[in-house]
Amino acid sequence: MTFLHVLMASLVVSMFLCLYRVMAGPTPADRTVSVDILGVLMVGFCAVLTAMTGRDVYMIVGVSWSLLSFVATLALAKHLEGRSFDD
Amino acid sequence: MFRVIATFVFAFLVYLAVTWSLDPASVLIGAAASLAAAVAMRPLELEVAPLLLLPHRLLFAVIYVPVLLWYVIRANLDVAYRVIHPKLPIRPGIVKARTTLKTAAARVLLANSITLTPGTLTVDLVGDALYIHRIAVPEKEPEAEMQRSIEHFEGFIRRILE
Amino acid sequence: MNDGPGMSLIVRMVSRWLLGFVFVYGLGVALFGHLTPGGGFVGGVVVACALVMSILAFGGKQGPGAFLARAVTTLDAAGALMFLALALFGYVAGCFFTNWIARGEPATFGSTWFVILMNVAILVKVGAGAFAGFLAIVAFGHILDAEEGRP
Amino acid sequence: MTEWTFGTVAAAVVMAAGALFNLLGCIGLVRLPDVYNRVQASTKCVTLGTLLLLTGVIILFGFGSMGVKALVCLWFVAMTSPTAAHAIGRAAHRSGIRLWEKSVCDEYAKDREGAVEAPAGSPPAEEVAR
Repeated sequence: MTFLHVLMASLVVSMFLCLYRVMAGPTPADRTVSVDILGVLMVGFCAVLTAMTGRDVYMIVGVSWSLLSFVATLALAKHLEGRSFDD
Repeated sequence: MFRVIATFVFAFLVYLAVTWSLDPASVLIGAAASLAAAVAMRPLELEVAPLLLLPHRLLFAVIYVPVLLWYVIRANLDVAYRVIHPKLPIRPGIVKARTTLKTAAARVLLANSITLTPGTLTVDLVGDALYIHRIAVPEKEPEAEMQRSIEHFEGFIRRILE
Repeated sequence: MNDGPGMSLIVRMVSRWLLGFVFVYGLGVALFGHLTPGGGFVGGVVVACALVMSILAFGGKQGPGAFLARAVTTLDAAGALMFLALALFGYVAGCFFTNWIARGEPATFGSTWFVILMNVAILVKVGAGAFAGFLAIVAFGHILDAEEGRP
Repeated sequence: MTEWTFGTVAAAVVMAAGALFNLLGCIGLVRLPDVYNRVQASTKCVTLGTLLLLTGVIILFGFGSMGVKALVCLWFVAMTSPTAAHAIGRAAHRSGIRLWEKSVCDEYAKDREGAVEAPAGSPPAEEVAR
């Protein structure tokens, strides 16, 4: 049980709070927000894993994840607006 | 032409940062790929990129980062206080503000800076009007107060991107 | 107030700033697949991601995504054929999938050009394939709209 | 992070602040009343928290192969996160989700009234608003 384990635990708690909003969100927009925030939290998780292991595996995962999360949010927002994807 | 060169420089820097290797073969392939990306991006009108290669604009961009960071940290402490306060002292609403910046890139940078700072979120950007959602609209003169806080950023952004 | 095709001005401008870097990043991840994590598949997904972002932000009629949307089946086939050709050339040196290009010094970029070329082939194949999947979803949505009489 | 030098202590403080901001942002996501306020709190706090975590990685390892990758990651997150928040807010407003009933003013709806009809395919406002 080190300092970094405590950081990881707090991040996991944050993720569960996000998941609560995904399940309970009254509107579709709430769910979209939570999914976006979940993606950014994963990038922070990758940073903690980098500090823990000292390997640059996780930084590449983090950049790719932030990109995928951004594109997913754009697609969900466009769908929410009621337009087709190639409009 | 300047646009292509500037985009090439930035893309090549990103390639070198990601690969972190000075092997001649890898550097050659990266240069070719960056050039291809820069030429392919030409119709997209990246008028910002050449401006960022000028030294005084780069200097202001470097100064802008800590200033923005200071505002962001203040914003976060404010929002965090409102979130953990048991009574939720919020007073939300969407206000309108006008910007004097001319180019689209500068306006977009202003909108993104606003989104990151004190209790404000840019909902839309139409012409020179910014529609800003605030978590706590002040009791009196909401528009004038918003206008004043925008002007702090406008000075910097004008020197960076216009 | 719906200003032209695509999404709002902010999204279009930020996509413009990011697109070129994302392409180069995907290529870098794929090229160094034999030394670092990543490889052809991850690079291909990142490139497909950039193309999808272009279509989402600028609409289906302009931007780099729209150009490549017409060539996507060709690129998909080209990636698969390049992979197969690299594998078949192994017969020159003995058997299927043999490294027929000379090996270099270990732990440098040029240690195995065979794997690097393989990764590039996978990048083209996966990038075009994932992008084609997205285009199929868009087309399917239009077909459903036409069947149910929505505009 | 086994031995405690000046660098590791600084990195630990920065990363702890980052994790704290992440937690506060997610508490805001659960507690606040409507979509726009949730976007506000969560985007700001979680973005700053993630940026601080990545800064901690840079402090810990210096500008080597890892620190530069963390810098690229930091730039990406700082660029994409506000844009995604803006896209969600705009789409939510256009799909007809109302502001919280205790909100003070809504200039955007006032200016949009009559300017454009509701986008095709979106459900009417009463159906979506809670």
